[in-house]
Amino acid sequence: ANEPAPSDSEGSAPAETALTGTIEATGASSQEAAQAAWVAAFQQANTGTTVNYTSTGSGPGRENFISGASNFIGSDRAYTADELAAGGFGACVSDDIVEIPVYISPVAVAFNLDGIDSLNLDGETIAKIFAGDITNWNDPAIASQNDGVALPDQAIVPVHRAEASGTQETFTTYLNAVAPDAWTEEPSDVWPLESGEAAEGTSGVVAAISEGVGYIGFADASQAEGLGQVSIKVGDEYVPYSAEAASALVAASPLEEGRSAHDLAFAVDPAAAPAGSYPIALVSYLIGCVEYDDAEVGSLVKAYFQYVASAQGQDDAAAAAGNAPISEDLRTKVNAAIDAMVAE
Amino acid sequence: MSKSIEVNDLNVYYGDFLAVEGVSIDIRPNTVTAFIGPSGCGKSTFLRTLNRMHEVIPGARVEGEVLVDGRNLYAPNVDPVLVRRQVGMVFQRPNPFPTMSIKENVLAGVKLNNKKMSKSDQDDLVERSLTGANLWNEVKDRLDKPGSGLSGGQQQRLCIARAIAVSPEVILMDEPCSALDPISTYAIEELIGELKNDYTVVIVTHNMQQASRVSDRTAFFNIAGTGKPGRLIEYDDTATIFTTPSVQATEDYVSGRFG
Amino acid sequence: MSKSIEVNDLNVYYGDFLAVEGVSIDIRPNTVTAFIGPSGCGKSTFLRTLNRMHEVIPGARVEGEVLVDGRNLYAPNVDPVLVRRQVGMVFQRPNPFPTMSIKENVLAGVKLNNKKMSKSDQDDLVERSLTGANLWNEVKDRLDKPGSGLSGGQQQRLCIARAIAVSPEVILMDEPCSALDPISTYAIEELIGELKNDYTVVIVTHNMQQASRVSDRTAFFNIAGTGKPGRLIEYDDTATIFTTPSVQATEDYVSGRFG
Amino acid sequence: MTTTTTGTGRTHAKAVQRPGDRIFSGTALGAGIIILVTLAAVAVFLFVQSIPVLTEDPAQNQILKGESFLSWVWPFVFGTLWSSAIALVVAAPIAIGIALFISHYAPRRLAGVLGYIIDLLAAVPSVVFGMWGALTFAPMLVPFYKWLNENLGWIPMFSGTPSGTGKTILTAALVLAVMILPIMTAICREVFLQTPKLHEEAALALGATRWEMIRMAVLPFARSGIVSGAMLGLGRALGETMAVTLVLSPLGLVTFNLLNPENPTTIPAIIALRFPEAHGNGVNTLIAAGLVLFIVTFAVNFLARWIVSRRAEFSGAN
Amino acid sequence: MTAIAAPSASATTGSGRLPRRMPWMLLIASFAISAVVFAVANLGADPADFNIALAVVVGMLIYMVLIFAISSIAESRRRAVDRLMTALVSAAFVLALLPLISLLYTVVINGLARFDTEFFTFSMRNIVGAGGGAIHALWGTVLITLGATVISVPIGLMTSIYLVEYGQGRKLARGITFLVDVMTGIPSIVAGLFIYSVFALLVAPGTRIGVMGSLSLSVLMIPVVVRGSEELLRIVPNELREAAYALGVPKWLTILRVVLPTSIAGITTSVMLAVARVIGETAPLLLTVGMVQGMNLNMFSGQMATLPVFSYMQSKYPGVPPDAYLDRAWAAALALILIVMVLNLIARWVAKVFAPKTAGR
Ligand SMILES: Nc1ncnc2c1ncn2[C@@H]1O[C@H](COP(=O)(O)OP(=O)(O)OP(=O)(O)O)[C@@H](O)[C@H]1O
Ligand SMILES: Nc1ncnc2c1ncn2[C@@H]1O[C@H](COP(=O)(O)OP(=O)(O)OP(=O)(O)O)[C@@H](O)[C@H]1O
Ligand SMILES: [Mg+2]
Ligand SMILES: [Mg+2]
Ligand SMILES: O=P([O-])([O-])[O-]
Repeated sequence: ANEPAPSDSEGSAPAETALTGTIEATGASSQEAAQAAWVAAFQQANTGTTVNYTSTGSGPGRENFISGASNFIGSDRAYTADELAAGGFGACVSDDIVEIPVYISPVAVAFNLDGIDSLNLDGETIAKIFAGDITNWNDPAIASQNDGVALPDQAIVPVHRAEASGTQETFTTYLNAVAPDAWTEEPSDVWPLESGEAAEGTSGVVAAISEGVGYIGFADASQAEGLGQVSIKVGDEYVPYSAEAASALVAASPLEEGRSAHDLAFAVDPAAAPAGSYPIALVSYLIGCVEYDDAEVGSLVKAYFQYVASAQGQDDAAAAAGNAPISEDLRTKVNAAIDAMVAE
Repeated sequence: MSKSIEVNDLNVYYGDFLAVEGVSIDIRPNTVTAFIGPSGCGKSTFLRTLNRMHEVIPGARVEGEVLVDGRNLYAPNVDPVLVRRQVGMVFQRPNPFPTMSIKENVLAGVKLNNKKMSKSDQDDLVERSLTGANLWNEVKDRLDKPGSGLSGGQQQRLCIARAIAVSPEVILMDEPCSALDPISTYAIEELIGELKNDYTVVIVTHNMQQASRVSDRTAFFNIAGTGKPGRLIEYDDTATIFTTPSVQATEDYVSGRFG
Repeated sequence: MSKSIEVNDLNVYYGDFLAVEGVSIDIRPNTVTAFIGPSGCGKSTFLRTLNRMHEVIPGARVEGEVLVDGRNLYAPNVDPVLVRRQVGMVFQRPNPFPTMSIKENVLAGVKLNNKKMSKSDQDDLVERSLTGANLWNEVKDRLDKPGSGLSGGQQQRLCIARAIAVSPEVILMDEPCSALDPISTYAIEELIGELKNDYTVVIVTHNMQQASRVSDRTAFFNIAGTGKPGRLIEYDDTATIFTTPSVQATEDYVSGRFG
Repeated sequence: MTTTTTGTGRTHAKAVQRPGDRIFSGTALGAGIIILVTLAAVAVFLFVQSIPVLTEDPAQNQILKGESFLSWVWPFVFGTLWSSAIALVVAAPIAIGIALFISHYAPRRLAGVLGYIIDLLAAVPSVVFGMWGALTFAPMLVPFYKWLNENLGWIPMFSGTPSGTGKTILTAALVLAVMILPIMTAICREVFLQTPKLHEEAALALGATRWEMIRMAVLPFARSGIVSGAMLGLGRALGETMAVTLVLSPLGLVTFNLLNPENPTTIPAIIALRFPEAHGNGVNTLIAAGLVLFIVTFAVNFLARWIVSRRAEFSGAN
Repeated sequence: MTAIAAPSASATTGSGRLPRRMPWMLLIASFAISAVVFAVANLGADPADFNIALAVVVGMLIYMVLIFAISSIAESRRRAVDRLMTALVSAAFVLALLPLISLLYTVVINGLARFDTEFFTFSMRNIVGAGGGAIHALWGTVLITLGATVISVPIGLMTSIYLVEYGQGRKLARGITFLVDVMTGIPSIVAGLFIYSVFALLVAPGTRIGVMGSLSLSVLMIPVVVRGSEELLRIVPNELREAAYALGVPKWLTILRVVLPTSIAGITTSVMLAVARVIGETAPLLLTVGMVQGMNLNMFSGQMATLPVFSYMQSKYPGVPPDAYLDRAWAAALALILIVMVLNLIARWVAKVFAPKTAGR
């Protein structure tokens, strides 16, 4: 019985804060698990508050923010320059908004082959596998990168997402960036090709890989445990996914030009991933107004953002969603952006 | 309480099909009148026009007059619902309301019309009607049991009790015994004999012996062939019809030469 | 083609209910035998045991013997399907197959055993059976029309044609005319008179006039009351039954004193 | 009743109308009209919301991405029809068999229980069917598909690389078949039971065996009922969403291949998949797909009625 | 006639019949053979349920072949066909049972893990990872389904009254009957889209509230209710209506006091079956009421959780550890199945116990 208010859940309720009220949020489904953790912790710390985060998908989220239906949103990408120029954010006083990358999650490339736990592959090979140009696991392109691994004569079945997905957009962005010759499609949240197996949701992809021998796919790293893992070639070495390696990628990426100081849109370029970083990482943002029409909401959102960006918030999410906590360096920038928000 | 019925030149149609043609008949008060005739000759059809029950059948309609004590049932502004309270009806198969107890069945005509009645008046009416239908002694201990638990003959008498509870002036019966065994039949025949003291009774029967046993007057209907309309052939005292009918077809029928 | 039927001490049950008790009767070949009696006395029930059609009704079963030309229908190893080919049946309500044409209806039974019948043999059989059922002239121009388009009497004769097309030895008829108008009834009665030349005919009828018109021998069944079993009361030449029956109940019944 | 006899007879009185009757029949009529209006509203709203898809530039459309609507939706129409057709072909004979078993073979006492057991299948929510299909049924079929592919691979339908997860259009169709079994069985059972005893006995009295009796009397009588049952089942299959979404690896191809990871998909599945992330005219595109589905089901219904009415002369009705 | 070979002397016995117990013994033998074959072929491998199912199927096939052959020889070809069809028809039934058993097994086994009190007392508010429950979804399902029932039953029932009692033979009635049939075929997701569009137009795009769910379920439920109650009103014997008319009861009172009470048990049953049919709908609710973590009992504001959507979302977006989410999904599925089954059982019970015994047989 955790209803109706959190106050009656176990006794260690921290001192009541002054914050009260409800904020509505929608957006990226990638953040679902993390948001659940954040919302739970935030509501417990601020017993008078309710945060409703519904994962409608990033696109509808961004629309809801413009229409004013959502007080803040999660989104797998920042607003584009054009969208910012058009402006008209419903809940905001002005078109000045805050965009902070607070959910960074490596995207693992995982496979299922009897007796093989890990493989080394470069971007080119991965692209060819998913494009359907490499169709068997004993293909020389794979064998040449994996000395000493006994690759079976087994057809490769690449798995992708059946629905539109931020993970998928991240993955296709990577392929397009590192192997533009092998992967000629534009980055896209829906799968552009008509080959391979499609599965719904991260869980569907993971299930397909774990059932299908010879299957390979990409999935949010937190869900990919227990499957064969691909280490991806960056520079001269093969890097397995890890939270640190993923946040290293973001940390090394430049901010997009021509944006305000509290609009931290990263121009992540997997092709330019520094040595030791993991090149496929989903960067998902929280987006809110600098100043809200309703000041009370502004205070709430600001407090929520502060908690999310805090070390505690990042650790809470990592525990629940298995994502990569943001680096200290990045946190400093993020906190600076949040400070720009107007509270009561 | 009993009334005379006068029918003038009545035609009954089902849609475009003329089922009964040109019937004129005078039914006297406090008599039992039997309608006999071969299957399909329109006995039931005609009977139903005497309380406008034919109107329940889509497409059925009449031309002509039916006067009950001089008032035309088919005059404009006559409410068929009220006609039926005046002219009750009992059907071939006993049809007590299955959701109601014996008592409620008897009171159905009163209660369904939302009439308020004191408890003692109700009990009174129930006893009176059931006694009138010769059923009181058999059911007085189980008035609250469902009516469908009775035997066929008892159910039919329950239906008669239900019909007389609304104090009609005429009671129409369409083959009331044809679904019953001989003993129940006998009970109903007895009852009909008593009913005529209070009501005008019209009964359709397939069974000529029954007609001769229970009726005072008999009407013989016949049909020239399939698709032809039924007609009233002869109408006279029952004794006359069964002994010295004036029409050959009647003689053939009652002597069992056909049908 | 006709056979005698000997029934020895037959009881028929519906579940635990004894519907017919202790019937013993000898039915002679090439006669028409009529079963009469009040409603519910078990005429239909008994008739159906003569070709094991009662087995179609869940819970129905018999005790006793039925010998057709000396062979017991209820011996183990006797296939009811074959019994029914030998002992045909015509029902109260005409029941031609609605999805079949007249011709197909006639051939329905034959085709079961003899799928590959030449076209001319088929035409032959259809004509012979329909002629035998006095229907040929009326339908010969529309053999491919659905059987349900015929009038009731024609449908009943079609059913008779269908029954005789499988060349049975006995034909059972359960009130074959009760749903028909007088003219159709007359046609069927005529037909029954002819059928007895080739078949043993057993007919149930409610109509005593009909029994006396068509049958050679008559069996009177009666029932002591609701819930009691039906019994065979008297079995004799039709003339005897209708004029000088030896049992009082028979006399009461045929003289119309009850039922 | 007074109103139903629109008598033209010269002495037929204009019946007295009671207020109770007028109010009651008016309410009843009103309820019927609500249904008409609802259905019209479904069509109109879906249509209005679909207009932008056809009039606006597909290049600006979130989902079409430059493709024309018809070429986008066509593979899904195909997938919908294809999967439902397979489901129907599989389910129809089984449903007829079950219905016969219950109506004419099983002992009467047992028949009710058996009917209930089959109805239980109808009681299972489709999302549960989907989860079962994905977790239990599809993996169960993998070895069978492999066997089919190895032994019958020369038939184009069974060629190619068989799926390692079993999430193929055939699996989806089989799940659909299981899902539509109860409704088809229920309807077939009803009509089988309604076969006039008269006709059954006529057949038996001619010396027909049980099966011959069924062929002579029951099946012909039930033909139109079977067709409408099948069409109702087909309608369910066409519109089924969750089971297909969860069980199928959907690529939206036009292929008759049954065993591969690359499969067609259905309109409802694509709507369910794309709706969560759809915004702007993307939503309109999906609604337009819904309109197409609506039209397809409507057409199927019409077809069923036409089939049923065609042989009315010989039908068992009346 | 000449061609009818059956010589009358032996006609009744024909070529004899198989002893009564023979087919059963054959059936047992066939299953035994099949079981042995599969046990041998499957040595070493673990006995997957697939093989159990296959063994059953093969056993039936063996039986069919055997009985057909034996009956052809010992009896007649017609008998053999009859026996074969009996086997086929029974096989169809068994075949349909296999998926049902497998499904129930899967759901129960997976669902029991979290089928505990916490599941039925907790919502997902402030729950991360394991724990929590579906009380909010349970309430949502109850409220939304109740809403749908409240909307559908009066409309559906009155429509069927119109069709049966007033509309006979009229064009409008035939039109309504046809459109009700069409409506039966409306895919559930289209019903969801319809309500979504209406509210998008009338209120605001993206509106998701409880009543929308009720309305979209009503679109699915109304035709089922109409169909069901129409059927039941029709089987009320005309004799009862006539009995009432003959007592001078007006038509509307006859319907209200005689026809409806007579069929009310059946109608209740059909309504419950209609509820059972829509209570598990996922797609339209996903579109129209969405999902929340906490309890929302307000049908007119805010999204609501429902069991089917809860189950779907938990399995689609598992967090860490995924098993906690999947277990909740299965527990919700099990709860849903149980609700529907109980509804079904009650419906049947109502039909049986309260059905009036109509006159006659
Ligand atoms: N509802 C109806 N619609 C059309 N025709 C009907 C209807 N009811 C009866 N008929 C026809 O009207 C004629 C007279 O039928 P009716 O039932 O009145 O005869 P009946 O004398 O009562 O016969 P029975 O002795 O069999 O009861 C018959 O030709 C019958 O077919
Ligand atoms: N299917 C059945 N199940 C149980 N009892 C039955 C069944 N059919 C008939 N009975 C009962 O068996 C008894 C004899 O019925 P049967 O129909 O044989 O009488 P009948 O003489 O043919 O009457 P009728 O003249 O009305 O046709 C009756 O008491 C009847 O209620
Ligand atoms: Mg009559
Ligand atoms: Mg009888
Ligand atoms: O987290 P997703 O956007 O890939 O569903």
